[in-house]
Amino acid sequence: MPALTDGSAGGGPLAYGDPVTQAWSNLLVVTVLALLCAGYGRGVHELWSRRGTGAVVARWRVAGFALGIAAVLVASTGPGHVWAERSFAGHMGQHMILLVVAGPALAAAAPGLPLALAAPRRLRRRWARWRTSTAGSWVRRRPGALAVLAGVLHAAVLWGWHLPAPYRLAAEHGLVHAAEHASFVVAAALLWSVLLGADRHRISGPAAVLVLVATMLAASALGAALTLAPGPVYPAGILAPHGGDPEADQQLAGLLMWIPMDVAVLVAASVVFLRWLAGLDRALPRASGLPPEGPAGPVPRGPARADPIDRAPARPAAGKDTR
Amino acid sequence: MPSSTAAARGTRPGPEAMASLTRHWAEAPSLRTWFGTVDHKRIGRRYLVTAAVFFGFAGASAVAMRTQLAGPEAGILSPREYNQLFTMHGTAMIFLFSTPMLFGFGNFLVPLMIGARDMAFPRLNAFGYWVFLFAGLFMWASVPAGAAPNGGWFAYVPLTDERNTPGLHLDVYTLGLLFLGISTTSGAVNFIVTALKLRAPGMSLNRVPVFVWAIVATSFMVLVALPVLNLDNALLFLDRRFDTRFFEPERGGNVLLWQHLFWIFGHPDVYIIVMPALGIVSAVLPVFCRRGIVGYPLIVFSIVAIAIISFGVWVHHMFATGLPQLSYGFFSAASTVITIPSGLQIFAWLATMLVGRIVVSVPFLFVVGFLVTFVVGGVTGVMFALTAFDQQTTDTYFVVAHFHYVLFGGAVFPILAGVYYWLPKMTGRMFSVRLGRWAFWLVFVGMNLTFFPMHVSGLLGMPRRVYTYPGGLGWDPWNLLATIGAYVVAAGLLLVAVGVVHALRRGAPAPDDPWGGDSLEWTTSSPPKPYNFPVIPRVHSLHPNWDPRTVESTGPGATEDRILAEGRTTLCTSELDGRYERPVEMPEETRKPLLAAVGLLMVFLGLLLAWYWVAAAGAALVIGTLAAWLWPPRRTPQEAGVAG
Amino acid sequence: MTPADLRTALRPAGLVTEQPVGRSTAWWGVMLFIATEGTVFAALLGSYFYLRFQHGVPWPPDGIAQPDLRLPLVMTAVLVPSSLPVAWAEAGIRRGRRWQVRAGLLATLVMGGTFLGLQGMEYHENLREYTVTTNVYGSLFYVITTFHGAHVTVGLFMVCWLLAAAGRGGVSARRPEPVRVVAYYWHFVDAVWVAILFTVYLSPRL
Amino acid sequence: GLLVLLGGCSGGAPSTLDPAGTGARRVEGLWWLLFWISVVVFAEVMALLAWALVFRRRPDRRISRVEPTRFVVVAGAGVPFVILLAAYGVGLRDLAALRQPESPPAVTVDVTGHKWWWEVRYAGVDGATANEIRIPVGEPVRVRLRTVDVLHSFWVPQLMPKTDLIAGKVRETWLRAERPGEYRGQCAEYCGLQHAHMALQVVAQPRAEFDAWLARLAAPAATPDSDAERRGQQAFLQGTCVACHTVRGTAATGTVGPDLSTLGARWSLGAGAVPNDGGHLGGWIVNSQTVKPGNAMPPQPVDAAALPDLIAYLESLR
Repeated sequence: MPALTDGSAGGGPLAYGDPVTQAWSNLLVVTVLALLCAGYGRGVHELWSRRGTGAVVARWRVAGFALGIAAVLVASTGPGHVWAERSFAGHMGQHMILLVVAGPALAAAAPGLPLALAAPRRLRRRWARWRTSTAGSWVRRRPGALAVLAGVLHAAVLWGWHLPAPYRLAAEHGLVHAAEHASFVVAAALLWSVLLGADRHRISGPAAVLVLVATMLAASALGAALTLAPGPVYPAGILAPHGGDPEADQQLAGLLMWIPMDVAVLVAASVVFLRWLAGLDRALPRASGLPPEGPAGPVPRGPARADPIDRAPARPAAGKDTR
Repeated sequence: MPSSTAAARGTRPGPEAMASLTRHWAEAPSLRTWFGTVDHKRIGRRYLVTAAVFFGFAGASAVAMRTQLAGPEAGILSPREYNQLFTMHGTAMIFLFSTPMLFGFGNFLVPLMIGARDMAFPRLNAFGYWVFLFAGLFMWASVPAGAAPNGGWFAYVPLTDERNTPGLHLDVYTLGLLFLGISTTSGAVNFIVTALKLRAPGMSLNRVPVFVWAIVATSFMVLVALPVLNLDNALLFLDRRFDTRFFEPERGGNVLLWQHLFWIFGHPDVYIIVMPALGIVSAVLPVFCRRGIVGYPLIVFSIVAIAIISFGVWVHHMFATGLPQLSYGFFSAASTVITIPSGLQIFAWLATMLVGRIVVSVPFLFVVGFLVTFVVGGVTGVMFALTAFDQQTTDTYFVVAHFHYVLFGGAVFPILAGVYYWLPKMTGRMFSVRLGRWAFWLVFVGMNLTFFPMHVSGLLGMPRRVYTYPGGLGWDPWNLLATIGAYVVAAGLLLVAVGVVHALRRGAPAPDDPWGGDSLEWTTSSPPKPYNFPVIPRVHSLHPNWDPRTVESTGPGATEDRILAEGRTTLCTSELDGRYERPVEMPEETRKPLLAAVGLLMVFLGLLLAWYWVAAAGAALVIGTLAAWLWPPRRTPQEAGVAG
Repeated sequence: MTPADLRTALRPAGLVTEQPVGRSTAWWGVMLFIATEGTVFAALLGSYFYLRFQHGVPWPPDGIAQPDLRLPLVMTAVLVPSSLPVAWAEAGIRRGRRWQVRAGLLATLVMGGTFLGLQGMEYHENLREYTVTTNVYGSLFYVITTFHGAHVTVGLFMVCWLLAAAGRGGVSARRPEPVRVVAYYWHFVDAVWVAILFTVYLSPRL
Repeated sequence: GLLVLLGGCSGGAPSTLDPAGTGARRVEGLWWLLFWISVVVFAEVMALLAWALVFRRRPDRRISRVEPTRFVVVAGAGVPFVILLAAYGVGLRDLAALRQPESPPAVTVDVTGHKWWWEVRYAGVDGATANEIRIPVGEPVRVRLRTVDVLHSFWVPQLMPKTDLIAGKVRETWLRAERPGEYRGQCAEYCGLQHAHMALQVVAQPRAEFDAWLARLAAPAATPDSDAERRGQQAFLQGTCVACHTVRGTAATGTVGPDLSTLGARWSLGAGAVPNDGGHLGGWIVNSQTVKPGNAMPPQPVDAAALPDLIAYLESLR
């Protein structure tokens, strides 16, 4: 199979930018991560010193943050980068770390509040003003709409960057590459925040399952397109850059796009759904499963007791927990 | 009986309220209302009867085919006839019998089970039925015309393109399925909205009967899967009629696109058929174990999980088409994983039986028959998930045996269980137990006699879809057995029909709750009044009919906001928790749905016969009818306030 | 705010509760309809990518030129902003301003009609080069765009219907449902166009 | 019971359980593994069902309030998961084994699917035959598959699982027969009116015999020996036959129907429709539509007197 597009890329492996831009983009990644760590750490420190360790931002959220940062580091500078240089499939593996590990972990970190706390006073004020403005409160009141937007963004980012031309562009320019990876992390974090993020961003269990599954289908379609393509989709130099069968590389890459996302979503959807159902059972019990004439056990009797459902929603009004 | 004790206390809505309810909901027994009814119970019964008739046609085709295959080189059917019959058998069983039959149950039962007075969109419901009827007639009419589809139910291109199959055969198929798709889609939307919005107050999602969950999950699958089939059929129709090139390799098209799209629909469709049937099992089985179902959250979870995973397994129908080896590993894994939720359900039922006290009645017999056959179909299903085995046995009689165990075992047995279980509620008559038991044993024995030998003939190398086979290959005895079995099944199913007619003619009047059921349909009269519930119940648990608090809520505890006797009204509640929101107006009988369906029939007939002006006229009729149908009624502000 | 409040806010049960204001049956109906229509488009565009990747290079095949972007961009500039007057009309009906509904819908009607006109112009150009029967690319191009055009047409029918109904006072602040349904559908038709622009016009270059 | 039945009745069947090829033997092993797993699982479920039906039916049974959720999860998901994982692993191993033979094939057969017969050619050999494939026993043979019309599926149950023939693509599979013999194969993908009559036969024979046969296939067809055959040849060449059929070394070079150069030696007529003997051949020539309705060969207006000669000629082509 000849080179797919114009063939101008030549046959040699792509170096993912020259060493200089490479170094610059590495520096950029590390700087941004360090800034994020500093901000998050400061915000959490402030919260914990005021309200006690583990308050407001739970410990597992902090652990999630650490995991997310570590995943980004591993993927973009550590071994992930080495795999990415070695083969297309390795590169997809790198993307999957960003999408399926780093994104969800950072979403679980609920970084909004700590980062806002750590931000300079002026920025904070402006942020608070926007939140209470019409636009801000519109967004705040509609976590569902946000979730759908996040899903669309996730699918768009995934498809957009993996089309041959943008992919090659990213592979050739270190900064574009960094932008690609940043957009993956942001899109994934936004998507998963509907499930793992701060409470006010979450949507109900069934809705989260729907959004996740729909996004998963879009990602699977890309995986399927790559896996099932009969010939190389990408220009020369991208598939199996260091020798080997380009088609096998592409197929493996397709499956790497396909399987981790599916597994992650299936597991997450299962957990969310079961947890939601269990929560519902606690709030509004299903009650005994025996017919009234059954000889065993007491059956709930008497006048209609107040069911929790008749009370006002248990949840405080939206926004109350946001200072 | 809980409902009779409530009646004895005499604290139902007052006589005026009852009179008002009757006035607003009753339908005069005229031909006009017969064509214009929007009552979900009548529509549901029509679905059931119509689907049963189509089942009869498709079953007769099967018997004819089995007769031809009883011995080698038989000449009872010509290959032309045989190929049309097996295509119509498959297509009708899948599209015109299973789904509509289960939608019929859903139509009748969902509003009753959730304590609503009708479906969310009653006119759309009527429209869906008429479209189903017309689409079914549209397809079956092609058989006497000699133009029935003949490309198999999965109609692989390029066999089905214009060059290889000229004539109307495949146009009937594509247009018929597109036509029918309108009905199925509208039904699915209706089910979801009904189940989400019209539940009785207090029926949070964890108190919804499993059958309703199954119907809702099925409907979601329909909404995602069916469009893909519709697209596939539309592309094939365009290729055939207008020379587009989607499936033409010489012009850049691709024949596997058809298979991908078909199976992206086709595999979820297996679950679209089986899942509501499993829902019926989950409704019937616990009642005869005198105990609520074990592991309700697990069953609901498995329903949702199946609905999701089923979209990831389509390639296991294409294991022999030469897709990348790597992808087989993935699809093989997904296909194996999907058996786990089914396993959860089976063991939940077994556990329910093991901790309950079993009453063996006719519906329960069919449930047992289901368990036995479905497990056989399940284990062979796992075999097909393994690519190497699939490549050897796909497209043989082994696969025919497998999917008949799944679909006959997994759908027909539950449907028959449902027929016997809800017959008293639907008709107000009890059936003859003796006839029922005979029917069960005939169907059960005949079914196994028909399909078990097919495993063997498949392993012995007999491919499917052959109109005849040579003698001396070791296939003869197994085919003869299968044919004998087919006649036994036919006799059993006839006995079911006889039983239903017998019940209608001679059956004893049914009590409101003959089985001591747990769900809300048993709190109504048999058959239910047009408004279903004089008082919309207040639900406190998963088993409202076993819960004195709910019974109380329709008696002395009835409140004005749940009686709603002024006007044709039912209740809207919140989607997840089932909180009381507001009453909503329900539309009255109208013949516009029928008119719109007639318009659609004109569209599809016009397209089929290339009378495009008829199609255009039909489209105009549809648009005009819809515009009039949806035209907002003029109301006084006060009235509008009530509805708003 | 006390720590207890925060704990309540952060506990997993936060997943259970829902907004106190429920959606109407009409909202659910139109959303599900849009979902299933959206799946048709997703499958259609998915088929485009499938056929393209299965076909290999060059794409478009048979010497057909890359799709010209100028007219489609103009069409986008006409169609996508047409969501704004609809949204404005929807905002109007909530305040009971019927004139606002009518003005918004009229603007949409004009924009949608222009879009269809431009699509006709584009067809006129393209038909000289290739038709729906030329090859799979031609089939895809015309079927996808025509299918979307048909949706625009249906949307315009709905807008006309709504204009007529609004004229008779069928919609009001208390009955905003028809306006909302039409608005959602129109937004959907717009969003689909963006996906088509990306798939049919941009992606061959990517 | 099933085993006995299978053993007793499979004589002469192209049975997947009587494998003679490397690929089919793999799958047979997989089948028995799956079969026994299935038997155990089925027996387990039936035992529970029977237990419930026997012991939980008495009216004095106390209904338990316990929710044996753990039992459901373990028995319904945990145990199946372990079993499935094991079966999946074995399945993957066998799939990998089916992918290619241990040694690269020396012989390549090109098989083309037609409605409704198989055209068979050998790479590097000029001649063609139909509905029969000869292979050297014990050696892997590459089979290249293509179709000129609709989808078919190449399946010889005793040798190898199926491979679909996809329009617009060339597919590949391989065969390796472990013992000499004749193995029936049949199209396994529904391909229209005469899908039932699209069989083929794979003949595995020792290398020497195979080589001899292949040489004969490449050579011109047998020349007529007797007068009857000569008259038959004349009738053949002057009739409509040549428009569609080839007989190598003569003026008949049609390509629509099967190459008839070795017709007399084939196992059947019409891809398994009828046995290959004089009577059936005559019937086939006069009106094959009564034998295999819908096939591409129209009824032939052959003189009743010339028919025996024509048959004699065609039978002599070996």
